[in-house]
Amino acid sequence: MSILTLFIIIPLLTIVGILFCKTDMQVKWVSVAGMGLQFINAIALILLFLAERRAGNIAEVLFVQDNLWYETLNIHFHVGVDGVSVAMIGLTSLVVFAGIFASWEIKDLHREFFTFLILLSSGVFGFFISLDLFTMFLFYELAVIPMYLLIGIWGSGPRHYSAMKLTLMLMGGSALIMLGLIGIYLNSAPNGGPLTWDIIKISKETLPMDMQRFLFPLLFVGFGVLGAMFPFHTWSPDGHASAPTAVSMLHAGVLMKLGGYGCYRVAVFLLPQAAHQVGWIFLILATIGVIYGAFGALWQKDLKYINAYSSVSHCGLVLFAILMFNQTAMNGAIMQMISHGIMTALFFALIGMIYGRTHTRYINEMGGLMKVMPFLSVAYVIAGLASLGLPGFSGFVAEMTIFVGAFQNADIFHRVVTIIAASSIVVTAVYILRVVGILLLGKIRNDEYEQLTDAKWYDKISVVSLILGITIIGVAPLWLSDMITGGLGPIVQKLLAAAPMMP
Amino acid sequence: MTTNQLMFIIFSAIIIIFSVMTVTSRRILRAATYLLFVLVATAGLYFLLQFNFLAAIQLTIYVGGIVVLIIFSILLTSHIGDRLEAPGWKKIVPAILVATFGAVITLITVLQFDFPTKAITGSERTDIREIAKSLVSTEKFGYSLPFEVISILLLAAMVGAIILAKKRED
Amino acid sequence: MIDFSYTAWILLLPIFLFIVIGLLGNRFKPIVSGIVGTSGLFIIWLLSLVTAYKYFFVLEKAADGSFLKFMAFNMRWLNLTDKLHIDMGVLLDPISVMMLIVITTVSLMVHLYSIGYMHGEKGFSRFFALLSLFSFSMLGLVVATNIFQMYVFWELVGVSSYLLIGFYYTKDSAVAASKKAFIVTRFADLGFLIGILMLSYVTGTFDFITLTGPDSPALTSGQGVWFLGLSTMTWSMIFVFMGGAGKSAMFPLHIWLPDAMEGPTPVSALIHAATMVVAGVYLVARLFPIYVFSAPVALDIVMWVGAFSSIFAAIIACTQYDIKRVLAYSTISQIGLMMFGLGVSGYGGHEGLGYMASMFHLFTHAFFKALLFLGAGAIIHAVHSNYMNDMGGLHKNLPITHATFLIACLAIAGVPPLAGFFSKDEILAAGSERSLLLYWVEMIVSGLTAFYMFRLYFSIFWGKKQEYHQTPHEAPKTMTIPLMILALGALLAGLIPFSNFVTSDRLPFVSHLDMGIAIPAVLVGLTGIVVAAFFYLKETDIPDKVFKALGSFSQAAFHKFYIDELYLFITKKIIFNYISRPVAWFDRHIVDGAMNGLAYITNETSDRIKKLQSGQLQQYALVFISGALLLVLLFVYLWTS
Amino acid sequence: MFEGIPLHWFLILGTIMFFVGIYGFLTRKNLITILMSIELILNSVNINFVAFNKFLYPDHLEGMFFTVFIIAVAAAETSIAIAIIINIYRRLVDIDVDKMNKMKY
Repeated sequence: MSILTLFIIIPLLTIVGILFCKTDMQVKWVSVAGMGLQFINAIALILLFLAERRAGNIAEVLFVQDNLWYETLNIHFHVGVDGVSVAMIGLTSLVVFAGIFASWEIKDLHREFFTFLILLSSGVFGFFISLDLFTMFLFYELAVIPMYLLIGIWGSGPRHYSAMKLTLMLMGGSALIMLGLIGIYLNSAPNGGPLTWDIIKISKETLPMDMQRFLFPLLFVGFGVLGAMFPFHTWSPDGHASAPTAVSMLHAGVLMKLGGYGCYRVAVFLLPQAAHQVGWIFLILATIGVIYGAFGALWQKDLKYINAYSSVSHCGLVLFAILMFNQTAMNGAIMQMISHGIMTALFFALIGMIYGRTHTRYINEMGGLMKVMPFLSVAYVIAGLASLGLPGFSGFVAEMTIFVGAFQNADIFHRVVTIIAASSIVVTAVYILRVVGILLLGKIRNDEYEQLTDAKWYDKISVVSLILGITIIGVAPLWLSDMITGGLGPIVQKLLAAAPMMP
Repeated sequence: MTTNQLMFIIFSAIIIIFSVMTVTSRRILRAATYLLFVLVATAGLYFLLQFNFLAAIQLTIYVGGIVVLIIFSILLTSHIGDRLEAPGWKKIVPAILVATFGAVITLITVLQFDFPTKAITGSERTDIREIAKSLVSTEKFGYSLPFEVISILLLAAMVGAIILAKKRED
Repeated sequence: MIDFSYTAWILLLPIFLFIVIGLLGNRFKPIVSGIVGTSGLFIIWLLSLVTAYKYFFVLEKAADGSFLKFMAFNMRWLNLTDKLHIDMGVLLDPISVMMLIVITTVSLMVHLYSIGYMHGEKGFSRFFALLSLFSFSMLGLVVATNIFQMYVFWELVGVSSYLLIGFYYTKDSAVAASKKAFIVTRFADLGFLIGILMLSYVTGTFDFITLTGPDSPALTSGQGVWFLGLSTMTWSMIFVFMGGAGKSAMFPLHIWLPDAMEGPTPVSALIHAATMVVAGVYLVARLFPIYVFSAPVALDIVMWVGAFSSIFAAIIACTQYDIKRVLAYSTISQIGLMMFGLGVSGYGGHEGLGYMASMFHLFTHAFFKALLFLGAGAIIHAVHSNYMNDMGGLHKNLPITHATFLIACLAIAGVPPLAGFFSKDEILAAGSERSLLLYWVEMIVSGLTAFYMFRLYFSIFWGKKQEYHQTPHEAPKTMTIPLMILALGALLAGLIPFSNFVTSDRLPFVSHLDMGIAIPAVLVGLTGIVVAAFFYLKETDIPDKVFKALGSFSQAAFHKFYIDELYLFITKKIIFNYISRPVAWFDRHIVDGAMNGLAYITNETSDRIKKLQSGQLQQYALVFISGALLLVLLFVYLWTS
Repeated sequence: MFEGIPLHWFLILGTIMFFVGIYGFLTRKNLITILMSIELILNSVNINFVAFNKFLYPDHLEGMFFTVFIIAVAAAETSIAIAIIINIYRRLVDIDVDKMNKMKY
């Protein structure tokens, strides 16, 4: 059995463990144990992976396990990882681990909450390790559906509306994805032979051009919905605003990455010719998303809305980079996913903790929090600085890689969109500093806030682990970047091979 | 016109006239009575066609059973002498249209079709013994399976009717 | 060859200090942080001095006698493309070594000074942690081996500056000022980034040694006309200069610097006078060969922007009352002068006089401007006010501050033989060879400089006697000692034969004092002093009269030529109200409205359809029978194939 | 005994009776009268079965047996229907079919 299968087994065992728990405290600790184990497993995976690569193993994917589970449609449980997936798994385990601590003070129904949360995470893990399109889609759905319950039951504000909206829009995306995947399956053997869902096998083939042109928009839009692509991003502000802390963290931090990863792994990887042909449309949308999200965030007053729009901007950058079709930009895209994942999880964690104390998310009602909760405030400033791309944090590395990569496309169209997208870093600075200025600095506007307390130990674990994540990547990015670059080899070759077919 | 034709015309006239009266009468007990006439006339048709056994069944079950049941239920649910509310035009007009349209289509179809009628071989009366044999036979043209099915159905209907009609405990 | 790899510690030590003080500072008494920070910086200072000594005097020279330019230490940080990669390392050449000296010296003085100045402030150890962070960033910036490392540290100094300006975070004006500083420089950095991207795309490298070396790819590539008649290389250099202009507060990106004075005074001295704000000058100097050979148009822009900023800021400085703001405008003016020096310079030997002079001025300016700020800090410390109207006649109360302040004023006014005289004279000499108009402009600037500095000096230390709440008294030793050391620097720094060390082509040359320029310059300076004395030595109403006589011009100058208002208009009105707000509205109502509309339509349709299920049995039957009949009609009669 | 009567006559009779029943089914309000309409419909079908049996396949008894079964089913159906009707009447004190729309949507 491959180490990867553990990533699915551990959450499931944890859920079983939770079902046997008697008290809420036990539920929490079982969750912590399970997700801590998962985290350790992820680190072990990264180390093993690096060791394998260093030992000269140049297979496209490592730790493969392949079991047939539905013969009629040739569906396999086929798992394996390359550098990109390993990086995404590391991100997920970190965010989930922090998310458990961030939901320490969830109101009621602990058992159910943690069950769904961990179920969701197992879906995400399964998605990242799958090499079989069908199994991948299965896990994708597994990750999306619990979100409805998590927001609908434990959310705040207009939670039913938000949960419904989020789920419906994501389901709409899923429908497109399913069509696209079936389309790929039916065309997976253009030169005869049995049809297959296997990504690696399909990637060796060239699908018929007219099919590609039909399937690429389906898949890109389908995954783009989850990746908050303009104009399909509106579930994100409402959904995040209503979701409980840990769910926001997981959703923005990890689930939205499923979209980007899917665009990269399925849409672009399997349909490179179509990507070259119609990618420019989505590039325009992504660029709009980048700048639009930033400007949208500028005007918001609710902390979660600000962060949701900022996510739209940052995730737009991911799609933007993927559509640049070169190794550097794609590397940046993956790093941006990881960086944004940790960063935005940190943001949502902090917002949740602040909200738990002040019971408001409107920045105008708060002020001067630095004085009463220095730990949270400093962490917020760090998150903000990371978000606006300060060197030393992961955001800088990712953004710079993206921009340098994007600049390698020398035609005027790509130049213009790159400069537009790059200008978002200024707007980002504006809205981040606006929030920091109003929320944390200045005088305390509400006398009641003088009594508030700073972070508790579990808050601190959550926050510190995430900050360490962004800092380690930000200070020493080379290993990560090289690991991702290794995984990008096949896709870049495919794209290069596809390029001459451009009109 | 032979006697047969005359008999048929009389029976069918009764059937049609009383059918129409059954569905239009505004006194429900009268409607039930008209229905009785219709069913009796139908039995007459069966006699005409020499299905004596069938005619007997028609008389016993339909006339003796079903219609009596209907009349009982009428007595249970309505007051004698109550006139039914006349249906509104909104119901009558579409119903007449549909009925006429359907009748016309069916008649056209039926009349156009040339049925391969066999030569009628005089007065062959069906023997009750024969009926009984084929009813329980498992051979070709045997009806034991439908017979069993119907039995079960009747049993189920009986149980169902009792359950439904039973007064609730609450 | 001497091993210089220990210079990496110059970088590592401050960040280590930052982490230690930042994480553990609150566990101990505040003073411990101060002592740890200061002594740490002392070690760094020593290391820098040793490095400078070894570099200039011990290290062998290249074959042609020039100073070597080499990487003492370099490691891969991030791979980007096949060719492009970001390294982190230490580059040693004359200007970076000179900057090491400047930064560590001023920083050490400021550390020492801060122990006294910040005494008893809340967040004392935070202050020292941030100072360490700043020192780290600034040192990393100057020793950068490649332009991207420079950008990395460029951003870091920006954020340290942000954090330090907003040190008094409960004060709204400080918060606003820090935000403004960060955003304006961030905007400029966008230009820098685009410049870097273009430059690296064209040349395929970030590396300074490759870029500025004799075989630089910048010489050959990117020379074709690209946009508006200028080559790619020119555009990229203009963009890079935009970054430099932002950091160095050149017109029109200067607006953040005066506001940045909201930060604690030692911060103003360190960051906003001596070190960070000259990063732009340093950047242009670092890429100087590219500017000269590949993008002369961009260099002209540097010259014009520098010249304009210097006169512009000098005029405003004459009208301000907040002493720190006067000094801030003076800084802008002096940096403009440095930019001007670079802009008029050529490459190599005497051609490169402007370059040498600019670096020289940067060097001397660091001393006397830091001294002025620290002196101003001592004064503010004594009288608890920033406004010169609240001061007067302080020369008796604050003798040491007075003496050192006077030295700094004389130095900046260009009175021989103090530091400012030599460096300014060289810039003027270089300017006169290039453009007579701008030469005279700079002449006027130096007159104005003398005037406003002595306006400051006289109104603070002489002029009318003020009634103070409590008698101002001299600052403690930790504050006066740095003042004296810096005063010594301001006195003597000019005597260094700078052209022996720092030149455009790293070849020493001999520069002479040009009497034809020195004498008028000194005379102009003295005139300025005399006028200031005439106006402000005794309390008179002459200044008011002059101010009124100049009418709207002086009003405009007093209001800083309304640049702030213009910016406010653009940002608040246009960006906020006409872009961001409509975007938010558009998102809520159009994009989201479309999604909600979709849901609404679905809902509405189902609502309509569900009415068909009326529960009316006969209606169902009617529909069923009609349907069945229609099907019969259709299949039996109409659709008979 | 039925010489001289064409098959068509029976069919015409069945058709008319059937659609009269349909008309009643569509217009009557009282549940019992609707039940009676259904009986009419069933009866017309029976006539058809019997006639076809006699005219087309006089050697077999299919039509007759169908009729017998239909009568049996009709009896079962009527008994259940009346049980339901009485039940409804107990609850609503009315057996107007228009008011029986509780299970809509």
